[in-house]
Amino acid sequence: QDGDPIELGIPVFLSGAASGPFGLPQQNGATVLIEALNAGEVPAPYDQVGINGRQVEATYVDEAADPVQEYRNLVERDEVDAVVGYTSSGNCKAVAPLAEELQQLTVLVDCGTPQIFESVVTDPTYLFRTGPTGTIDSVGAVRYLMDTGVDMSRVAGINQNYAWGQDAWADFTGSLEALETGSDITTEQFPQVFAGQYGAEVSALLTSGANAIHTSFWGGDLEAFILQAAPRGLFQRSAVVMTTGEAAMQRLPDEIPEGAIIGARGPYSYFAPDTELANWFRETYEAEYGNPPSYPAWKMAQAILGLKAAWEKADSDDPAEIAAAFENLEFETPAGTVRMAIGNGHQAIQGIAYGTYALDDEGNPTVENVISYNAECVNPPADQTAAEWIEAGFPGADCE
Amino acid sequence: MSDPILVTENLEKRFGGVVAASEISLSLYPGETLAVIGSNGAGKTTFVNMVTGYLKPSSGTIRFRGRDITGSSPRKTAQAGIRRSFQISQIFPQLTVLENVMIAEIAAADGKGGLRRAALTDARMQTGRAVLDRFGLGQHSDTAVGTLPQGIKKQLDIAMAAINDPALILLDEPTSGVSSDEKIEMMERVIAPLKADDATLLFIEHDMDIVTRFAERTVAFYEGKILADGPTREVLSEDDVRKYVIGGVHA
Amino acid sequence: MLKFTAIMLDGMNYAAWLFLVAVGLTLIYGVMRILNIAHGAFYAIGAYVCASALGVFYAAGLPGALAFAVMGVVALIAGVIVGLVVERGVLRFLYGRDEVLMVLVTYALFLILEDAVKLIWGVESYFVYQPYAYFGFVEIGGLPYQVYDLMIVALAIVMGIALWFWLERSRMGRMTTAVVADREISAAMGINVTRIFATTFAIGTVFAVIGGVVTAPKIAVTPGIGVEVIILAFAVVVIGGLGSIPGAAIGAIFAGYARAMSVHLAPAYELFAIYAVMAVVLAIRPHGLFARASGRKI
Amino acid sequence: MLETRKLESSIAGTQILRGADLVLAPGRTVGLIGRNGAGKTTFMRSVMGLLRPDGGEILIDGTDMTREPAHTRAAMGVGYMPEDRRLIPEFTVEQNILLPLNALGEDIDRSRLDWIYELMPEIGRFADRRALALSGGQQKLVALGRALIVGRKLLLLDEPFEGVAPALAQRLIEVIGVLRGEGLSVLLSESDHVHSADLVDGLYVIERGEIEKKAAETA
Amino acid sequence: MMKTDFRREPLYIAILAVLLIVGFFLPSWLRFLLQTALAGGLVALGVALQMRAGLVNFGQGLYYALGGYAVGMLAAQAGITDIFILLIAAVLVSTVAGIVLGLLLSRYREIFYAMLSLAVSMILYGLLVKAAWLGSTDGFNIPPVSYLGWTPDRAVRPDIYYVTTAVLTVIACLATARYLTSGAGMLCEAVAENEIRLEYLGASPRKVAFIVIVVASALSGLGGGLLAMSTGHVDPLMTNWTTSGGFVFVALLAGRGSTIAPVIGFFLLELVRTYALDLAPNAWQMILGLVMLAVILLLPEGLWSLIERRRKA
Ligand SMILES: Nc1ncnc2c1ncn2[C@@H]1O[C@H](COP(=O)(O)OP(=O)(O)OP(=O)(O)O)[C@@H](O)[C@H]1O
Ligand SMILES: Nc1ncnc2c1ncn2[C@@H]1O[C@H](COP(=O)(O)OP(=O)(O)OP(=O)(O)O)[C@@H](O)[C@H]1O
Ligand SMILES: CC(C)C[C@H](N)C(=O)O
Ligand SMILES: [Mg+2]
Ligand SMILES: [Mg+2]
Repeated sequence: QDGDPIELGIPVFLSGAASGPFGLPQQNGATVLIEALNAGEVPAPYDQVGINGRQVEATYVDEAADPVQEYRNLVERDEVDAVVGYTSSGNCKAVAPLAEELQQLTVLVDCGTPQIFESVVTDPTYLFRTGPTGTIDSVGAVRYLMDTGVDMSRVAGINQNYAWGQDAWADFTGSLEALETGSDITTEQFPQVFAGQYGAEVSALLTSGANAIHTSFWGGDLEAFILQAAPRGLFQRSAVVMTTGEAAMQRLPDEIPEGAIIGARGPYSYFAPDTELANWFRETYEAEYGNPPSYPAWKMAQAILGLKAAWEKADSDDPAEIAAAFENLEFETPAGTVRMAIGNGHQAIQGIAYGTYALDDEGNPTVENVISYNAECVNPPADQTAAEWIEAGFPGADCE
Repeated sequence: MSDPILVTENLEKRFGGVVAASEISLSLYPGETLAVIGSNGAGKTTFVNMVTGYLKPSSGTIRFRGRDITGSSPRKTAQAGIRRSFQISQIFPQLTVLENVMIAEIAAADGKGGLRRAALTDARMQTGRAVLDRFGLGQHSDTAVGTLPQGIKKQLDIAMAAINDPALILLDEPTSGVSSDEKIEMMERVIAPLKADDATLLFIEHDMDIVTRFAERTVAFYEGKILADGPTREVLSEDDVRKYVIGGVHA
Repeated sequence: MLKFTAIMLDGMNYAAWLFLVAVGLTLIYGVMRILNIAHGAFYAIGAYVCASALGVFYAAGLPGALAFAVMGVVALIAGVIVGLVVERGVLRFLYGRDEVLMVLVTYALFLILEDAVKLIWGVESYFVYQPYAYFGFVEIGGLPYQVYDLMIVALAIVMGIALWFWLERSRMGRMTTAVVADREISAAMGINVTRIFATTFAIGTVFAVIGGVVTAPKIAVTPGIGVEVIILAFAVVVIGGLGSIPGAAIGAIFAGYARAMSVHLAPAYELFAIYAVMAVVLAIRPHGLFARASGRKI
Repeated sequence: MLETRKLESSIAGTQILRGADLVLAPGRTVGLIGRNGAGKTTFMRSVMGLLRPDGGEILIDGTDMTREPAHTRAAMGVGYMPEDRRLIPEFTVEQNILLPLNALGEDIDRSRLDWIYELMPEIGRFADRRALALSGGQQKLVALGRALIVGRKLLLLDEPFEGVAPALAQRLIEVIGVLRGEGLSVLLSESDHVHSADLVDGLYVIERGEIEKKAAETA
Repeated sequence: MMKTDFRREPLYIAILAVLLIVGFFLPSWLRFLLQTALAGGLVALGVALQMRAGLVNFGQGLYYALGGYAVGMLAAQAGITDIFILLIAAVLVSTVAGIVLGLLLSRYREIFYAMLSLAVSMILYGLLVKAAWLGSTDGFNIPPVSYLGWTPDRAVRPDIYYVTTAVLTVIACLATARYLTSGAGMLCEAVAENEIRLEYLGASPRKVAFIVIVVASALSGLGGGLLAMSTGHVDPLMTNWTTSGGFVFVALLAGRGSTIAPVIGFFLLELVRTYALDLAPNAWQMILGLVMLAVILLLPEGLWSLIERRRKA
């Protein structure tokens, strides 16, 4: 047992519109990290070879296929030691109860819905999420708009017509109310996910006369939206905040208008702290793939490192012991310290940062006017759900 | 003479500018066998289509057994006891000959049967086979109908029309496409059992030998109107009928 | 008023795009009785080919206006090649098979082509946004509108009329109608059915590819872009009446305006506006708006 | 004009034609007689190339056409009238008749069309009606007209008199008689030679896919 | 061609029973696959039934989703977890929908039937996606069910689900086989082949079509309910056209030889899919497509024809 490699099952989008902007960087991020871990080349505190001394092997499966069946196959057929993955909230919700039922160590990577530990699995043992919930994106966005003095008298939103977009918009408008911005909502657009054509929606936004526009679009949809909205001058007319905008920066450096407000769903990538671990990750990734990692890659690395930290803390191969060690764990990542602070100690909290898009002197994309909000400012406390917390006006938020 | 079973009064059918049939007043009496002849496009099929509800007359009325059935659907007329065969045979091509007949039996019972019990009873199978034998189709019973030659399809079409003892049966060119030497035999097969049941039979026909041989009465159509109506011999010898329908040679 | 302008323009714009894709589908169905799901893959191939070709083109630093010529040429070449390969390579062995089965065949082709695209172009997105911005925008009633979008409308109108003229007026078109009605007898009357089929399929494919080519500059060219397109195109074709070119135009306009109106007036229902229109049209006219005449059966 | 040698055809795996031999000399009219299912239609379809023969040869006007696709027949002046009419429903009567010429890209020969209308005034009268509404017999006439317009050398008529009113059938017989005079070769099938008795120069009988010569051609 | 005689059907069902026993020797992931295939197979069977009548339903997912959501909403929101009540509700809800839609849809044929049913199912999809209280696109999870008050323990739960699913599937297949021998069932094929003839024989093609639509909706509702319990999750994708397309595909591939053919077909397809996914995560659709093409080209009568052929030989 001891000498055997640890098998990780890694579901990421290998097909469909999410595969390019999300699946690929996630797979790449996992690959470089695992390679470095096996070679013992990761800086401290992760300089122990592999995970707890054992080599790590990864099996990538397509998240776009039937998630429940694929999850079962990983667990029951391939008998992996842990599952690390999932980008879509829908898939996370579908596999979450299964993780508990099959008693399988599972780390969710990027999905955003707060429901996972609020209602889907309220008494988790084996299920963890090392990425923060989507709540931070919306709360942070409103705070950023306020703090930078954007006129928020007329606000519009464009979000994908599914849970992610709906929740993001609900949290955003909830935060507007909680912070008493007195905004009028001029239009709320919910185009179908992966629609690709937003001519009419852009017209609606243009004609709505909004000063500020919120969008949680991600992947190809966000990119298409930028391509269609920017030439028509939407970004000149309104302040547009794109909560996942960072994932598009490398890809559309010349098309994102300067001044657009960009988020990365956490302190990743351009918003990451200047630590040895962060720089190591950025450089190693870039050396391997020719471009810096976008935030999905950071999040994948964060998940694997979290698992490693818990495993080594438990110093045992027993899933129950690893899970126990993972609970309420505090661990270092390229994006700073992560605390498994809510969801009974199974859900990470992290801060959020926003900035405005700019090209530096060499013409490389970067962000300016960055404001960071710490974890306690944008996350609900452990005893409250996100919705309750926003509704109640962020009680206990610590924004210093 | 008893009351007519079918009465049409001043039936007219127009398709846009085309008058396919007009002033069609006909009475059919129970048990009689009637031939309809006429040039191509004279309105023969249109007449049958109106009686069986496929076409709604532009004006005029149709009564069957004293009841007004003008404009009622093919299904209603079928249930009332009117059956027909078609100029272009209407069959279930992918099914076998026996299956075709079984469908006909089941369909005839559809109003009563529905979902409750197995439709394919041994009794029905026997009736089905009997029907096929009667129409000389027994040897084909397990052949898919679509692969049969036209003539056989035609016979099957008629066999299906004859199922469930209709009171009035209308055959549209039953013998066209059937080999000449079989035409008479086929007509005999069709007519004998119907006569035994005292059914009324109308058939459209271009072959005057068949008309002479099987019809007591003949109606000749021309350009949508009735040109002549009477005992077969008389009708066939009328000048206009000879001129427009039969042509010089036949007597 | 501004809203009205926006609805008019957006509806027209969306209709034009839908028409370009749907018209090829209706043509192929009309002539060959194949409901071609692979049409969506053709659309995607169009987008990728455009992205690649323009990528090379811009890398070579050629003058921007030429890009449009490049787009036209690659659409034609790619459409004809892909169309002929699929028709000659697969479909012709299956002519005469059940209509539903043919749907599955094209579904299988769709799956194969989708992955082929991934194997060729990878899963990374491609961007060729230059043509979209090339002409800039004009203000129409206070609403900035891309000239490129207006050009797509013009393109759809021109291509639609050309196709319709070809079908209605030309000898080839007349023969196509005959083949639609009866393959076998058409052959007996001297029509080269094989050629008609190949030509039709290639033309239909070219339309799908054009749809993809003109869309590429507006989107992130990504795996999976062909999936939604195909079902929308189906809806358009069914609303209009399968196999009818004017039907596809009307269907596209219905669908385009249904969507534009819901976006501007009731954004919550955007997702199924088109299906609702389709259901209503079919409920009222079971065979779509332009149903084809069928022969006398009895 | 037409010759088949040991022609074999099958449908869906069942052999229908078993070595059918038939010779039709130029300018002759020959009857192909057989009962239902004997294979008349199958024979005609094979000659037309609508059914790919399993074996044997088909020669039209001296050319081996066995493997040639169906559409090449029309260009050689072969007209075909199928037994089940097969008109194009949305075309008018005239468009249906002209279809073969259209297909060949030939100029419309107005005089030949007029000649057809003269032969069958019935169809002249409804030349611009759509074919979908015609009665069975009317369709038959149109199908015959369509065969005539292109069949300058050879006509294949599959049961041309079925469903045609006797008066008209007689006229058609006369017409075919005239064609013979004009040098056309005609092969017509019937289930019995009632109609064609005085018309044909020779007679073939087909039974279970085998063809037997019954009456010698006089030439 | 129609299999006129369905009295051989019990034989096939015996085959299925054997399959069930085998189920206990399968590794659990494979058995779970089989279990979902059983549930999905019922929907495919519903599609196949309609195909007999020439009706291709590209929106069968509608009933599947209704069955699933009925179970889900009762269990997760109303707190009713008794399996019998849940499944009865699933069948009831989908059957009522089948009756209502059947009144409209039974007038439609061919591609128009396919497209109208697709449109209706996509409207439901649109509504479910909008319904935030039903979890929108994510759908929601379903708590474990109980059996007349007894909630099995985690360890035996999968076994009991499997047995329940299998038994109910067998019963449904049997009932379907029965239906096919009834008048309404026997006439389906006649509707597909020649409605004019059928009308003239005195039967109502519309009624035949209506009944088959309703029967199929009931089967699909049951399938949806069973699947919802198996996976413990429902989401709007159940009524997306892609899901329905999959059912059509299975129905066609399976062939129409037996009422269990779709169930087996579904299982095989899932197997191919799982292995393709494993073998070539980036090209699994291509493998699936190639397998589809191969089956269509080599087995025109569907997979069941393999069994038929063997029997004849
Ligand atoms: N699709 C098919 N599959 C199998 N056998 C077929 C098929 N079509 C026709 N046949 C058979 O081929 C034989 C010849 O048919 P054909 O139509 O050539 O006869 P025919 O002489 O023209 O008859 P008819 O006088 O009825 O028109 C028939 O026995 C028929 O059963
Ligand atoms: N649906 C229709 N639309 C337009 N005209 C029609 C329609 N049905 C029939 N007609 C016309 O009505 C006339 C009568 O047709 P009908 O079919 O009754 O003739 P028929 O006497 O049966 O001829 P045949 O002996 O050739 O079968 C024909 O001129 C035909 O073209
Ligand atoms: C930004 C996205 C990766 C979020 C993801 N789609 C979700 O549903 O949570
Ligand atoms: Mg008639
Ligand atoms: Mg024949």
